Amino acid sequence: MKKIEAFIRHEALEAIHDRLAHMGLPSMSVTEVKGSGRQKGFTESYRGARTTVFLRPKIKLEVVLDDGDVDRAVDCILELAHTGEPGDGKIFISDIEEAIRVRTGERGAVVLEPHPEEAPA
Amino acid sequence: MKKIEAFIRHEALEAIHDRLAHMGLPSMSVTEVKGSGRQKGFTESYRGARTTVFLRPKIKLEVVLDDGDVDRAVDCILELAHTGEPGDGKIFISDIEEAIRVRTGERGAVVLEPHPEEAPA
Amino acid sequence: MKKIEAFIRHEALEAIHDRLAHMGLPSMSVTEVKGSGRQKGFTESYRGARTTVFLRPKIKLEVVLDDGDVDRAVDCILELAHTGEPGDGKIFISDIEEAIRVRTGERGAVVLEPHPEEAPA
Amino acid sequence: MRFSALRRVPLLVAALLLIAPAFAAAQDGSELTDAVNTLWVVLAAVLVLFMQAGFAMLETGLSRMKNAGAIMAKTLCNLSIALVMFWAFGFAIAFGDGSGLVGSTGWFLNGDIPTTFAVYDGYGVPIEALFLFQVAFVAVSLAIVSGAMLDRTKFVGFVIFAVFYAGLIYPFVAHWTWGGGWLFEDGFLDFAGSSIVHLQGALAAAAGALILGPRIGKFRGGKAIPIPGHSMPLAVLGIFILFIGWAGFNGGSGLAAVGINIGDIIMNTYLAAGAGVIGAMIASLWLFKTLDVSQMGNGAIAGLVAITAPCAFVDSWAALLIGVVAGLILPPLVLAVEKMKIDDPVGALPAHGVAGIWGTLSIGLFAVADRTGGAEGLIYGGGGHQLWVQFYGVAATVAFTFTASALVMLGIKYTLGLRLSEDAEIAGQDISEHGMFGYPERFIDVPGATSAEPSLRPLPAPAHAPGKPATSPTGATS
Amino acid sequence: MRFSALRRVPLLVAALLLIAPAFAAAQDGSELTDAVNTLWVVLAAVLVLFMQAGFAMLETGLSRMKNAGAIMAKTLCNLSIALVMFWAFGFAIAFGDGSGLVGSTGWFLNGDIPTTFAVYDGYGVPIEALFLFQVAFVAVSLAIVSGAMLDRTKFVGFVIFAVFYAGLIYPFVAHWTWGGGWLFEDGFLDFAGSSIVHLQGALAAAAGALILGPRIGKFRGGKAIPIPGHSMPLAVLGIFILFIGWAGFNGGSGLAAVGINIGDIIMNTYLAAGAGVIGAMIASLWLFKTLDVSQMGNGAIAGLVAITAPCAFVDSWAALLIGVVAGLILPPLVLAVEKMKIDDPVGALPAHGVAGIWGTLSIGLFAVADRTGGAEGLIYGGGGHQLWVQFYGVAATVAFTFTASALVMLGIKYTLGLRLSEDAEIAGQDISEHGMFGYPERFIDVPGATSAEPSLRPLPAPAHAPGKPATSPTGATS
Amino acid sequence: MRFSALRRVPLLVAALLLIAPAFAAAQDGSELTDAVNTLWVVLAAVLVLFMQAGFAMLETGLSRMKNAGAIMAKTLCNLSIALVMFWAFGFAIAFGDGSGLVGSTGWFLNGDIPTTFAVYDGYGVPIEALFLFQVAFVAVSLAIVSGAMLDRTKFVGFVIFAVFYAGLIYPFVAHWTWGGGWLFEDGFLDFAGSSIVHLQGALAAAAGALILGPRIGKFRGGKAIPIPGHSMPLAVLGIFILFIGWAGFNGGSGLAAVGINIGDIIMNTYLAAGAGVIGAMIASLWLFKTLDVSQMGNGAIAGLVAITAPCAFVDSWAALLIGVVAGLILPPLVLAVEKMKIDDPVGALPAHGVAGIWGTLSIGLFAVADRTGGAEGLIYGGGGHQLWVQFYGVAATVAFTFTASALVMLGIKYTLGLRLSEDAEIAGQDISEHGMFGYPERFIDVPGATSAEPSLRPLPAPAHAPGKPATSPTGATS
Ligand SMILES: Nc1ncnc2c1ncn2[C@@H]1O[C@H](COP(=O)(O)OP(=O)(O)O)[C@@H](O)[C@H]1O
Ligand SMILES: Nc1ncnc2c1ncn2[C@@H]1O[C@H](COP(=O)(O)OP(=O)(O)O)[C@@H](O)[C@H]1O
Ligand SMILES: Nc1ncnc2c1ncn2[C@@H]1O[C@H](COP(=O)(O)OP(=O)(O)O)[C@@H](O)[C@H]1O
Repeated sequence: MKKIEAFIRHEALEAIHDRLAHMGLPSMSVTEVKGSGRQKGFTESYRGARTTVFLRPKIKLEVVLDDGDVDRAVDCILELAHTGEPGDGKIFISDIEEAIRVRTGERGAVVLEPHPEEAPA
Repeated sequence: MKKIEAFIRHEALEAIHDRLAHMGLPSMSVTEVKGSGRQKGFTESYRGARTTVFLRPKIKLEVVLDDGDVDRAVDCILELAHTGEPGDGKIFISDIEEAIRVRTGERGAVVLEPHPEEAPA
Repeated sequence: MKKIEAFIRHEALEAIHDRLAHMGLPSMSVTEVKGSGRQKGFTESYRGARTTVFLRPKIKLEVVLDDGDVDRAVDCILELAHTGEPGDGKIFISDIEEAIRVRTGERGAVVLEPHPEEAPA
Repeated sequence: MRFSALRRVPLLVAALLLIAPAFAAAQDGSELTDAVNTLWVVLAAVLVLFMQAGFAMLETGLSRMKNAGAIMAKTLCNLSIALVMFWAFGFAIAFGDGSGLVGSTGWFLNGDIPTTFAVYDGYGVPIEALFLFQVAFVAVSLAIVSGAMLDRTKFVGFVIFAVFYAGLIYPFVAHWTWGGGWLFEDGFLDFAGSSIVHLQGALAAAAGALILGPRIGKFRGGKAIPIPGHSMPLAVLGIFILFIGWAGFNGGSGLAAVGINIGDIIMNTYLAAGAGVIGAMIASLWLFKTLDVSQMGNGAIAGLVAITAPCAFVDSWAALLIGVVAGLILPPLVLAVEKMKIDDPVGALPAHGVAGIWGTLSIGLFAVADRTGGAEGLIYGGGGHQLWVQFYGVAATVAFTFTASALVMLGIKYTLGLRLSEDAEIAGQDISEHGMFGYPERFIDVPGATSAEPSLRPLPAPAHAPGKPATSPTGATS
Repeated sequence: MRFSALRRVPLLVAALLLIAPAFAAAQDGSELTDAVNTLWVVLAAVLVLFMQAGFAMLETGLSRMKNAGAIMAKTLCNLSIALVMFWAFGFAIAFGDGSGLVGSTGWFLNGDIPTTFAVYDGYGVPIEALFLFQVAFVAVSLAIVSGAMLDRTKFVGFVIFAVFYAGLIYPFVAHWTWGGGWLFEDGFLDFAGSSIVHLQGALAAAAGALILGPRIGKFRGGKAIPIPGHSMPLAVLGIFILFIGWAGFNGGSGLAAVGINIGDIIMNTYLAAGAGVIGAMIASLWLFKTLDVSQMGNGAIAGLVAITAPCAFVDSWAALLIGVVAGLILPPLVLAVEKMKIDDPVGALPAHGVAGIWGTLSIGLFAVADRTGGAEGLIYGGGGHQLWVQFYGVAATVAFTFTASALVMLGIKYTLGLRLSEDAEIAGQDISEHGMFGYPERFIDVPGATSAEPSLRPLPAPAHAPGKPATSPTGATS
Repeated sequence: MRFSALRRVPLLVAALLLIAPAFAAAQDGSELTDAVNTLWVVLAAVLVLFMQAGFAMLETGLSRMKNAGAIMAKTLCNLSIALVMFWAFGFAIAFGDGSGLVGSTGWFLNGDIPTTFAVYDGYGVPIEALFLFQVAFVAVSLAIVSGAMLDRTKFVGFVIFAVFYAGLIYPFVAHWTWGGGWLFEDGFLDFAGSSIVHLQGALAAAAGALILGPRIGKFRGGKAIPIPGHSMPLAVLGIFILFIGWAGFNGGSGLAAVGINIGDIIMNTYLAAGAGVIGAMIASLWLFKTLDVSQMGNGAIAGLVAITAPCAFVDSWAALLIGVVAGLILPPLVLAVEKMKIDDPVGALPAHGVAGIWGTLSIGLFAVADRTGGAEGLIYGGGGHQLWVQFYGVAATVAFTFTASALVMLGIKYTLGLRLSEDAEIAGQDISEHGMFGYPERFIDVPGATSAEPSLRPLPAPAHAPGKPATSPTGATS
């Protein structure tokens, strides 16, 4: 089982969530973070004192998936989060040893089974 | 060493924190996240325009533990976060290669040693 | 590739960010979390009802690096986050299997290459 | 334009409880004097109506973020109901001519002062201005009721109670006192309404709090869990607005600017407010070991509520004393209310209820003969008569208003339902009853670009999105 | 001190549209009467100026956090421009003597009332007090315009429009009506400005919204995406402040407290406001199935705007009717505006535009002869004449103000540019145009210690930091 | 009721600095005239008291979230102390009869106007109304002091200073000028208190800022680190409330509505405010390259403070000039203050100090003879005499108030301690001194269900929790 951690722009979130839900992968978690990278900071001036702020509001998207679903999920995120400007973000993938559903106590890959793909409207 | 990442409801946090502290595992980190899963979204209407919001406020609990403490910690979370309704959340376990205490520079499992269990009041 | 997760005090962030950027490692993500550990809680009283609050605002710093840069980054954080008081925080290191840059689609360690170290001013 | 063409010499006026003897002489009945008095009554009404914003800020500041929007909707709606119901029925019951118990003329404000609203004859103030002034008091009383029923009352349930309260319950007691009813005949004194406005509000609030029960999570294992509000700045902004409004509340209750020393009345009011804050600070430090901001604010309210009845009848040192006592007893009362397992989010019962009783009774102690036109307080050797009248006036109000309110609320409870469902209360009234969060960006951060990213091209519409997903809600995805 | 030494018997006054016949008799021209009238006009001006705080809170409450600071700056700046421009030019055009179309005397408020501002002769109120009162109305109208252009208008662009609006566009229509111009000659009635202040504001707002286009992300795939504000408490605090200000807005428009029943005017005003809230609640429940808090608030505004023109001319039952209709039509209108792809963040077009028209026309229906000194509404058998005058008065205002505003805005668009750049709009006006977030701790949490850590020693300056990094911004690291 | 039975012809009045010559004629001593004047003085007092809410919002908006609650508590407490101390001692020292230096009659407001407070003889306004008006000014001055000592002053430390300031320091200078003391004898003019209220406040603030030193993290490596506030909406709401309050502040200082053109005074006041905003915008654009919202707000304050002394003595063009200069010099002064390593969170020193001096001196330049009853400004050929009197009046105030305040503060510093401990300052004053956060849900999100979860059953009490944990705090777990 794998965890995808994607640092993306706020604007990309809604499209990615709907596309993943549509692909049968509705379960994910989203966190407000502040990130810095190659994107240049913006200047902030308060009563004459100027500071360059490097930390920008970003969204951290965490999706834990069965190994089989990782590639199509990563492609979906790459496609919808891309604007071509610095600050588009990065995706990191790491291993998950165990997954448990609190409601039923189920363990293992069954917890991450995707729903059948919705028929297109 | 292992990291437990538990996505749970706000209401469960206080009980879990107190029980874990009581079990000698007081060290943890809590983050406000928004999650979506099988739980149905709620409808929000603003001046007639209706949208279904899928992302619900959840708590992400992160506890890094020595391998020996993982099972009793997971059981504690499972017991106290359970309501039987969709949206109870999920627990993921991943491997941690190194742990360092900033105050002393100590490294390894010693950093994660649980306190002796408090005697019951 | 490795991920450094450091739970530190708010005050340490600015210095760490500037030092890491100076070392050619500007890319990082910062999250507001609330943590509990050996640091004693503080008492809060509202209309006579007193509660001890154990969860204190902390900063979670996440930096994904190539294996070679981990040690100097950890040393930098250890040095700048240290005050010697309980609550200084902890650093956890875990393995990252894949890293992808959204803007270009590049994959692997190249995504995490540090910039050349800026010449001191 | 309803100008009472003929102005009888205001014989009745001199005996009226409200007006110091000097007043009669000043009313030379001139057009200009009436205009000046009317101007002050209208301005005072505006100041008291502004207290709705004060209550809205105080209540939302002291409750959770997830109920912020609902409190705003409720306060707006209460004000509207008070305006319409009091115009239609309430004013007639309160100030129309009728028996000692209830007025019965002047529905929909029809009729002239001397014939339909005899109690107001001789003031020279048009009936519309008097209505504005009195309806503002009804809205204040209603806002006190909702203060103790926050976060767990159905919107529609409270609307129905508001209709009964503004149309029926409040006007009854108003008739007994200001309307020239039986309590007025017995010499009961309450210049600006410690009992009529504040005590009544607190009694209905108590009925509500008891019938509703506490909020989820307020009491666990017999202990009161502190549920702090979400913004002290908003709460204390509310308290400052109430502080300013009280100048009209007390200063305007003489219904005149000519012949009454409104400066003296308002000075007494604000000295008591200052003393209330200092009293609450001392008690809070002594009891809680900290200077609890919400208690200091409520101390100001308690001081103001207590001085409301005696403000025109006592000397300034007495005003200070009344205020400091109201402030001192507030924190212990808050603890007592919580001990009795009553959930009172903004502390309405101590600040309006007990302080209201203390203020009304204090007339019996500190009233100065030449200010009340006769009645003298105990300490001036006036004997216990006035105190006794004040006492049974309070007792009558407690009995009537608590029972009437409880009956109406129980009626609502067993028909439409008064309490919010558990889910709705936990999710917060904003989203469950109003479909929208009071602080939208706090709970949802998706719609519309919200990231502060100076250098970002708008996202190209996803060119090759597979067919429109069946389940996508309206408008969520192109 | 400009006291009009000689006071001619106010012949002109009797005919004036504003003043009920009774007024002439009361003005016995005494020094004291003038002082009382002046006091009320000044207090009314203060109440209407306070509405700037109301609009600032309403607008920021209903828009995103990233634009909160910019709205504050804009409102402050609008008020300053209105003050200076109306003092210099606007007042002369509006209330100076001149043709039926435009006034041309009294620039920089120079000149005495009988000679330069004949329209104000006989009121006994000094010109400075009248200026204060009228400039407050200009500022209200200007705030309405910016309400529909939120989040996407360049600061400097709106400043230039404000100069033209306060100096030229508004004063023209004011001259036609209150300035004794051609519409006044035709018997057009508008007591406090439903058309002159609110309709004009909404027309300029419509021009702005059309020229600017919607905010990024507002319409996607033909659907209107809800962009909720960020704080209902602030928005409804704004509405309560507007509610209080309206007592001066309508009550003060008679420019006198002696001889006018200001209580009646303000009672009508507040009955209509209450009815507006109730109307909007009913429509919101019926259309949206929820009690939308922002709609209830706008319902109060719609009721207040509608009663502004007829407040002194109609009976209280008519005031309630005018208010409830204004409230009922609001929610459907908001949907219609969104259907027409017009992005109107605070609902200015329905609440000020349509309600303004409805209020102005309602005089033609419900005007009571002895209140207007002659003109009678349709339902009293006064025939359609007055309604026809009201109609073409509104038509003239719509034609003039929309075109004039559109021309000025297009001029700005093709010179300095009216709309914010995409980046600036997405990042929020605060950081892009004012260099600082409206809610700094929401977007940056770094500078200065912000963590709540009772037991923390200040960080030792990093002793052996390698040489000062070249790229570090000023002041970021020691 | 203290009506001065016999009203001597107000000989003294004509010479009084405050009153334009026309005033004497108007005071025909009638009961009604007195009532109208008293009504305006009381309303003005209410407007100035409302400025406490303005300062509370401005100060909390411009400081960090972790100190929001403490500022509310401080402002409430300051107002209460001012009320009680000025009633007991301050008023007697300021306005009681006595030497040129200090008044010594009328402690606890005992005594009649002609015998104890001769300076107020002839106005016809009861002493209580005058007290209300003057105490509001003390509270404003006190709020300015705390503005520069935010986030790092012990609550109890400031309380003690407030007692000395309201009871002793402020009353002294008030006696020299308004109390008929030596500066008044020399012909020193200050209509509404640029020097007495604002300059004094800024001087005490400067003493405090110097003795306390900067906040932790404000200056690092010789650079001033910007510590932005947390809410521009609240800050600018505060500025609008101050703007409205200033109508009473300046307009009421003539202590009469009859015979004084209060419209002219308030028009001058608001023209200067508008000019102040425009001046600050220009300077901010030029110096900082951005339209800093907090500077624009402070520009309005600087304009208002500057016009406070000359508002009744200058023509409107001069009012605009005084305002624009005050606005222009504000941003550079803010930089200068930061360069001098003084930490002034809300910019009190430039906005109240320097603008106060400029306003007081401007009388020497622009005073119009027939407005001041004699004294003429430099530009009208009145020579430098008035300017010289204004100058040494300011100098005397600077010397006295700065030293007196510094002495008292040092006294406090070396006994109880004036500055917060490092830990308390870093954790924020709310939690360390008041035991509760100003924004509870921002710092703790645990108690009570806060998640917006419409479909959640309440958690079953953990049935088999092992024995009650010893360390669990009271109430945390059942
Ligand atoms: N190595 C990293 N570790 C943690 N977060 C990162 C890392 N690199 C990027 N991020 C996150 O991704 C966001 C975008 O990174 P950035 O470097 O600007 O993108 P790009 O490299 O495509 O220009 C950052 O704001 C940060 O939140
Ligand atoms: N695969 C996942 N990856 C990341 N977060 C998840 C995942 N599954 C669930 N979550 C988190 O857990 C919360 C509850 O998930 P949900 O699917 O509603 O629970 P259940 O599956 O028991 O009904 C979600 O809101 C989300 O925050
Ligand atoms: N085992 C852990 N798992 C997750 N977070 C932790 C853990 N230990 C510490 N933390 C984080 O680090 C912060 C400081 O921990 P604390 O135990 O007070 O430091 P120390 O052990 O040096 O006294 C905590 O507030 C918490 O956010």
